[in-house]
Amino acid sequence: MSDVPLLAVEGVNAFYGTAQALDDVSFEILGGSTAMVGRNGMGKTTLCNAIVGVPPARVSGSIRYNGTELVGRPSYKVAKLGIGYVPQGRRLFPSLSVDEHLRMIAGRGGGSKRWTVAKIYELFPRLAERRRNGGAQLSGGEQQMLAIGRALLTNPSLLIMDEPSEGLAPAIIEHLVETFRRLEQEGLAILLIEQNLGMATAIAERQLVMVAGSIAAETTAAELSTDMELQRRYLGVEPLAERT
Amino acid sequence: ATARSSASTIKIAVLSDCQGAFGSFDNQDMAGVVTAMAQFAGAKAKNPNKPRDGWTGGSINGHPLKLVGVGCSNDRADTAIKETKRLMEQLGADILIGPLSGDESIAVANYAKQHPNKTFVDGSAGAQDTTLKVRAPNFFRFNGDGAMWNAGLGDLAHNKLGWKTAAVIADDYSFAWTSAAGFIAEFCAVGGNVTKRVFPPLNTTDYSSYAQQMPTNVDGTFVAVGGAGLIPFLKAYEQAHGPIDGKKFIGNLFWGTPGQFEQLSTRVAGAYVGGAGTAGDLATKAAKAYNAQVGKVFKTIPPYGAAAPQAASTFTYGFYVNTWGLLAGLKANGGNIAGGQKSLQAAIKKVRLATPYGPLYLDKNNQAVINVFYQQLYEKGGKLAVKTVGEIPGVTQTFGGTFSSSTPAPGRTNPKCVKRSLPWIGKTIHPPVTG
Amino acid sequence: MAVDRPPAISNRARSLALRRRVLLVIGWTLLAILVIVPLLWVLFLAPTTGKWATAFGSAVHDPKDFLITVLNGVTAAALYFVVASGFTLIFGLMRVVNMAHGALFLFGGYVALKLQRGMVGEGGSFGLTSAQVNLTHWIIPAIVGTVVVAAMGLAMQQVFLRWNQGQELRQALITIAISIILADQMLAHFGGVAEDIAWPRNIDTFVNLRVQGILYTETRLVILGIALAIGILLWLWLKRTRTGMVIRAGVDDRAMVSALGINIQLTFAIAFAVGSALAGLGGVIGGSFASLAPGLDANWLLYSLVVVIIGGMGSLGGAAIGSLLLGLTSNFSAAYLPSTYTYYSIIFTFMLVAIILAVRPLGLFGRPA
Amino acid sequence: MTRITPDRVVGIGALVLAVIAPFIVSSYWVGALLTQMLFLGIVAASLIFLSAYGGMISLAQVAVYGIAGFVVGNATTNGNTKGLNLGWNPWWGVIAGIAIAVGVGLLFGALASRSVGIYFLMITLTYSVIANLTFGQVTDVSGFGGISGIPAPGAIGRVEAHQNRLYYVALVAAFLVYLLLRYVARTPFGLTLQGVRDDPIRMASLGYNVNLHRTIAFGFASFVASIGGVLFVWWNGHIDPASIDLGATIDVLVIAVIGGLYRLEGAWVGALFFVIVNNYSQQISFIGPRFHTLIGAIFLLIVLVSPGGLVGLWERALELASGTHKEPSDRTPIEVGPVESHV
Amino acid sequence: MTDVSKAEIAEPILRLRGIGRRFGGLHAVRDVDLDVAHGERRAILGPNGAGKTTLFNVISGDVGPSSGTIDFLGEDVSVLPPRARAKLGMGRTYQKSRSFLGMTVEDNLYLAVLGTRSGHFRPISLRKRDGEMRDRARELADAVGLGGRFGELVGSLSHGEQRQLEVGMARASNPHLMMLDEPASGLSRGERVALTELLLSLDPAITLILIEHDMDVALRVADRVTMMHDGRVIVEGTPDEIRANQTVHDLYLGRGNHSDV
Ligand SMILES: Nc1ncnc2c1ncn2[C@@H]1O[C@H](COP(=O)(O)OP(=O)(O)OP(=O)(O)O)[C@@H](O)[C@H]1O
Ligand SMILES: Nc1ncnc2c1ncn2[C@@H]1O[C@H](COP(=O)(O)OP(=O)(O)OP(=O)(O)O)[C@@H](O)[C@H]1O
Ligand SMILES: [Mg+2]
Ligand SMILES: [Mg+2]
Repeated sequence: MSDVPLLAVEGVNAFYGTAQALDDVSFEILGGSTAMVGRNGMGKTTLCNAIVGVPPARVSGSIRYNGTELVGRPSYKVAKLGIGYVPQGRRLFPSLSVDEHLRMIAGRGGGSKRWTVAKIYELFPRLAERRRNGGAQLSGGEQQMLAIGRALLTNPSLLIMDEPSEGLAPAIIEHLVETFRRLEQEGLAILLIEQNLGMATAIAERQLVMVAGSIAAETTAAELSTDMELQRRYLGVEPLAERT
Repeated sequence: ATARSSASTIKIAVLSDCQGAFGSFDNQDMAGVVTAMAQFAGAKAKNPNKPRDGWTGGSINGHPLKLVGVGCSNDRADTAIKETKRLMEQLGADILIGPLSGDESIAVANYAKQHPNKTFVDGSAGAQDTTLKVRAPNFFRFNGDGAMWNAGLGDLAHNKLGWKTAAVIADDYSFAWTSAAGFIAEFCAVGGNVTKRVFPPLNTTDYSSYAQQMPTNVDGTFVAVGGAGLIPFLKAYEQAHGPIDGKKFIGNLFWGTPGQFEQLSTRVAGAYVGGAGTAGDLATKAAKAYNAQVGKVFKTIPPYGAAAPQAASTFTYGFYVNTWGLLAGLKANGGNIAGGQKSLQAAIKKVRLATPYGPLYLDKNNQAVINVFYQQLYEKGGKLAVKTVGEIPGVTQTFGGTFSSSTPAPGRTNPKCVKRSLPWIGKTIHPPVTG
Repeated sequence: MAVDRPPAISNRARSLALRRRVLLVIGWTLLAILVIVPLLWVLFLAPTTGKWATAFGSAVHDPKDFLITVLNGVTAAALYFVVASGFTLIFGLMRVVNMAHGALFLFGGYVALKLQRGMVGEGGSFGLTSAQVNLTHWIIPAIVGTVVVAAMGLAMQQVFLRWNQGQELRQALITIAISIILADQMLAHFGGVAEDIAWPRNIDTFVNLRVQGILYTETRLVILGIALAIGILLWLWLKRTRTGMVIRAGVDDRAMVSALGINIQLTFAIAFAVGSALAGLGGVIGGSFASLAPGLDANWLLYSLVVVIIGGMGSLGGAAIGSLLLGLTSNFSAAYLPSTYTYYSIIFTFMLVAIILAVRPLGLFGRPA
Repeated sequence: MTRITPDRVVGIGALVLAVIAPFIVSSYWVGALLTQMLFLGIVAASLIFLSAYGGMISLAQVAVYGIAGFVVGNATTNGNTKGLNLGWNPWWGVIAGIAIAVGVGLLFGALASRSVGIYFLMITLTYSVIANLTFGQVTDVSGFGGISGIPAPGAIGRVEAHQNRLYYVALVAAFLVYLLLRYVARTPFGLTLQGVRDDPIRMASLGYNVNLHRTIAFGFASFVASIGGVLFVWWNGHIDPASIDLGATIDVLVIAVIGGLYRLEGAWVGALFFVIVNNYSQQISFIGPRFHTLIGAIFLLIVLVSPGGLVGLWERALELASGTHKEPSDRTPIEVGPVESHV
Repeated sequence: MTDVSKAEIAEPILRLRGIGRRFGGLHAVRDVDLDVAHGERRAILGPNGAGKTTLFNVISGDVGPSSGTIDFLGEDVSVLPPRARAKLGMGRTYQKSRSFLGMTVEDNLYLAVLGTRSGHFRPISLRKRDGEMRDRARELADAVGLGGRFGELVGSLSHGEQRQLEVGMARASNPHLMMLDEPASGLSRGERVALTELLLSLDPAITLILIEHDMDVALRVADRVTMMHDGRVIVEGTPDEIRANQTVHDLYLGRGNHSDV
């Protein structure tokens, strides 16, 4: 790769009204997978929304994707640059059926046509069985699958996922981990927000820790899963030994 | 000279409509008022192309006549009350001229009752209750009511057109009931029989079911559907029963008012129509002079163009004759509005006018007794035209006792079909007309 | 583990079951009163004389007038559908309560009216009969009226509404304000007298239906045809292209649609323009069917609301059913209520809406998520 | 105990001004404008209450107000050409008017209680149309021309002669309504209503009877609106179907929104603004009869610049002054559940 | 203890017989028999779309069953509306948070406390009663870790914080039966540990049914586990039996276990 990073976040601040949710966040992604962990309410979702351009926070600073400035750009243009988004809480469209969710996006725009509706159904056979269900008539896990499938169909080169494992059964998570590893090898860059440390460390070697709106530490998967002190400091986990 | 300059100003307000169905006649209303002011009080129009701007100058016996405001209603009683309050109480008018339409005038007359120290003359409103039932001593009306305006038509239908039976269709509200009552009362009085009365609700869009049920086995049909409903009704009638035979139709003023009848197109040529106490094509000297007078004071009356042809509009004439009646009263008492305007009100009561459309005086309810005209529609160069064909002298509000303060107001079933004698039957004259 | 024994049926459950049964009985009785009794009345019972006399008597007594009333109802429904379909599109799909729909209707009508009179050249202030008007004199004004209103709707959406997407009340108020201004300006420019657009002579004729010797007016059948065409085209557009999906998704979650790379504002703009165009076209047809006058904007807005409410938002099929119910109710109540009560016919229409909404809060075809 | 905030200062100031108004402004202002402002504000407040706390934007408030007015008219007039002419004592008329209006309100509410969002708006709009048409067509109780000569109770006397009396009565009524609504919002009833607004399904699973709650809230708002209706007919002496037509319905909605749909004070602020604009706009000579265009433009402007209405503007000004900036909150009160389309 | 209450204890608190629920042609839940004893901690596991949430909805009354009966505390509640079941002592959370976004954390919890008590329509506040309920709300907020955000609008809480509030609201009415639908989802590791502690420390008289995909939480808390698949109950047993069961691994847990570290 050249010297231009894939994603460069520089001095980003975000506010909800007067409340500051992001405080001077800076980091870069050159490629591959990066995971970000942090306790509830630390600003992870706010950061994802800021990158993709989703309201309502007020964002300042600079976010560049392949050198293109994203801050202030409408989100549909951001998406067209090749950024796929799996938002927290799925945000499906209750008015559309599963099939419509996928057909609405399939075949739009340029880029690689790696993903098709059929391939998504192959990845999540469950969705094929429920293709006529409305977005709100799916079980929690099925919704999550659809949200992931929807994002893949935009054929992104950078995929941002905000807690994609939420509500998914362990076997599905396992399946996804394999899939994302494969996709990474095929050149997809991933920014993964996760509470499930198992999944986070299985997918990404590089781990960022967010505390109170800033990146507090950068570490590795191995370190994070073994260093109890680190976990306690940043994730509020009591080491098992200290419990009674 | 000193007495003159110290003479108190008489503050006058006008209540007209500039919203709603009659909203576009705002300037005609004011044209009537200003023309009378110019003719009888030496005033001048402020703007010869915009009557609404009012007048300058003008006085009676040294008392300047000042226009303090023009109210803007929308043919609803509520708005009329609100505007009347604004004009009388905020702008402090002594005298109100107006309003334009029926229910508004009932409300204003009721207001007048509460304010005996001010004087009110009607504009062009033709509700019967205003003078027959409310009977405010300080509210005067120099124009006719909806029933009076249709005098002569029953006589015409029965005795000249030979109708024995007739059907009636009218909007389902008080003015249309009153209008139909004028026809029914007279048609029945001379021996005709009304076999069916249909009252479609206001705001009906699709008249097809009503048109469908209009009987074809009667000698003729009287139509008092107005506003946005008349054209759809006629179209629906054609679609239900084929082309309209003008000789079998009589309409009320909605059919004959200049500015409105043109829209009906030649489909209704041949039909007789009731007027509103006016006859624009009258060839008498007085009528011509009136047209000329309006044309002298105003060049145009927007939005309908040249002024003189609009002189005979119900609205122009109504506001004109009422203003004239007021000025005649003021002249008679020397412009004295002191003492709760009692002397002015007494003077107005005694006013007699030789109007362009015949002589006029007030009855005991302050309601004018007038001459009424009816017209016929005909085709002229592919367009619809109207000519006056009959004049009925001395029409009174009571229709020979059919209506009084104690009889039920015109309604869906009133008046009943009763034979009786009316003073003006057989007295119809055929006045000379131009064109 | 305890043996299965029948659980105690509580008083609560029992009284609930009773209540349910009572409600069921009430529901059916109401249904009978509302549907079956009128049906029997119209078909067999309505008398021609006496206190309860109706205009035509029952359908059995006078099949011809009955059939004509049915036709009148259906063709009136077609007109309501044309006007309401644009409202459905905007209100149902985009959730914009476009209170200016009626004003747009009226404006489209006036544009076409002035153009027609200009083209025929008989002077603007005189009404035309169909004999003076040929097909071109109607079609060109209709197209111009439609296009002008589409542009106007688009401008309204771009300037005022797109910033407030999703704030339904605010949008409704913006359109109310616009309709107040539009109505006042139209009164100033087009006057207060009712005027109408003339049908072209080619279609202002009668068609022999060869049933009961009915000669039926062709213009009404043409309206029916236009309504069907519009219905089918809209259906194809929304079902067969992605636009429909994008609009619906955009209403659910605009930001998310955008985050998927779709320019939702463009789609909204197109939909709004089409919806407005239908208002304009409705105005032309409505102005030919009935008349154009100040105040009619409110009437047609109400009709559109009623149609969409009865049918259920966002459902074209529902709008069609809603129009039919409205058209039939208004025509039948005018013809088959006892003659001394026909003036209540208009109340009936709105009662219908209230009852339907009370029973089905989302309209006949509205479905919750 | 009570802090001095700009809101309080302005509020108390406004109240003091209202109390001494008859001594400082013309009797026309008091009798026509301010009295009208007070009762329109009461009706708008009932709408704001329903919308802000119950999430129900009701267009039936004017219908309910009209029902109270027509009942008072029919019950208390005598010797008129229209109406029932029962000739009761005005106070009995008030009781009957409010009772019947609340009864009808409860019925309306029960029928509408299962509808939410835009559907609620629409079903209440049809109520208002039905009320308007019913009074227009049923000539026994009114008919198109309406009922005139409605008397106020003896204590108030002839309104024309003693404009201040009705003004003070309306002022006291408005003040009490304001206190009542504010108070109720913080009681269990009010809080429950807000829960129903935010998530009816959750409320049901917590043990609440959602529909009953909506119905009772609607009845309560009808009570408030009917007070406005009684004051209206005393003030106007006349009521007809046009007093409660679509235009009147929209007027009250406009008042509520211009004032600010999220705060009760907005009702009277909006009403005052509305009344003044209505009264004075046509006196601007170059506008003349086109004053509706002006009114429309003013409404448009306010809705565009401030989602919170005039009260919202005030709040924003305060924030600017105190240096704390908050994004304008757009809690849109209508939230429609997504609807499946199956065209 | 009276005979009646003894009998009650012998009886299961919740008994389902033949419960089925169809959505169109889809049998989301079919023929489920389930007995839950007083004071039991039951976990319900199953792949996505197995019908777990639907089963909850049927028990709580949010959707009606297509077939079968539900007895709660010895009473047939199949036809009762959700509010009546809540009053009998059911409390639940939702998989997707359902809290009152326009109100503060305090008012949310206050409403949850008030729900099963009388006085919903009371238009006056009684200082003593309301004070007591507000104290209870405060306690609950502290218990789920939201003490610091007591006065804030729920709409401005993060996703995970709203999940915490869910649990607080389910506890508010002191229900006999508490049903939690994936309470740990969206919680960070720290909060999960806290949640587990909280559940373990619940009054043993409270019966708990738990849907959870996080085995660390589910298997630690539960003393009995039911596994659903395609709408049916296919395995039931203790956590250890479940861990050892091959079907459970095939259908649900997968080969390795990535559920967490
Ligand atoms: N719409 C909003 N309005 C106001 N404040 C908000 C809003 N959304 C989030 N916040 C606040 O911003 C902060 C960061 O929230 P964010 O959702 O980014 O956290 P998070 O790290 O994604 O948490 P979680 O793990 O719970 O999803 C929190 O304190 C939250 O209360
Ligand atoms: N309203 C509905 N209409 C149609 N199908 C539905 C509806 N609700 C749920 N389903 C279907 O029923 C099945 C069971 O759903 P349920 O939500 O009970 O699953 P679950 O076991 O809770 O799954 P998860 O673990 O993913 O939350 C799913 O396949 C879902 O698609
Ligand atoms: Mg988050
Ligand atoms: Mg679930």
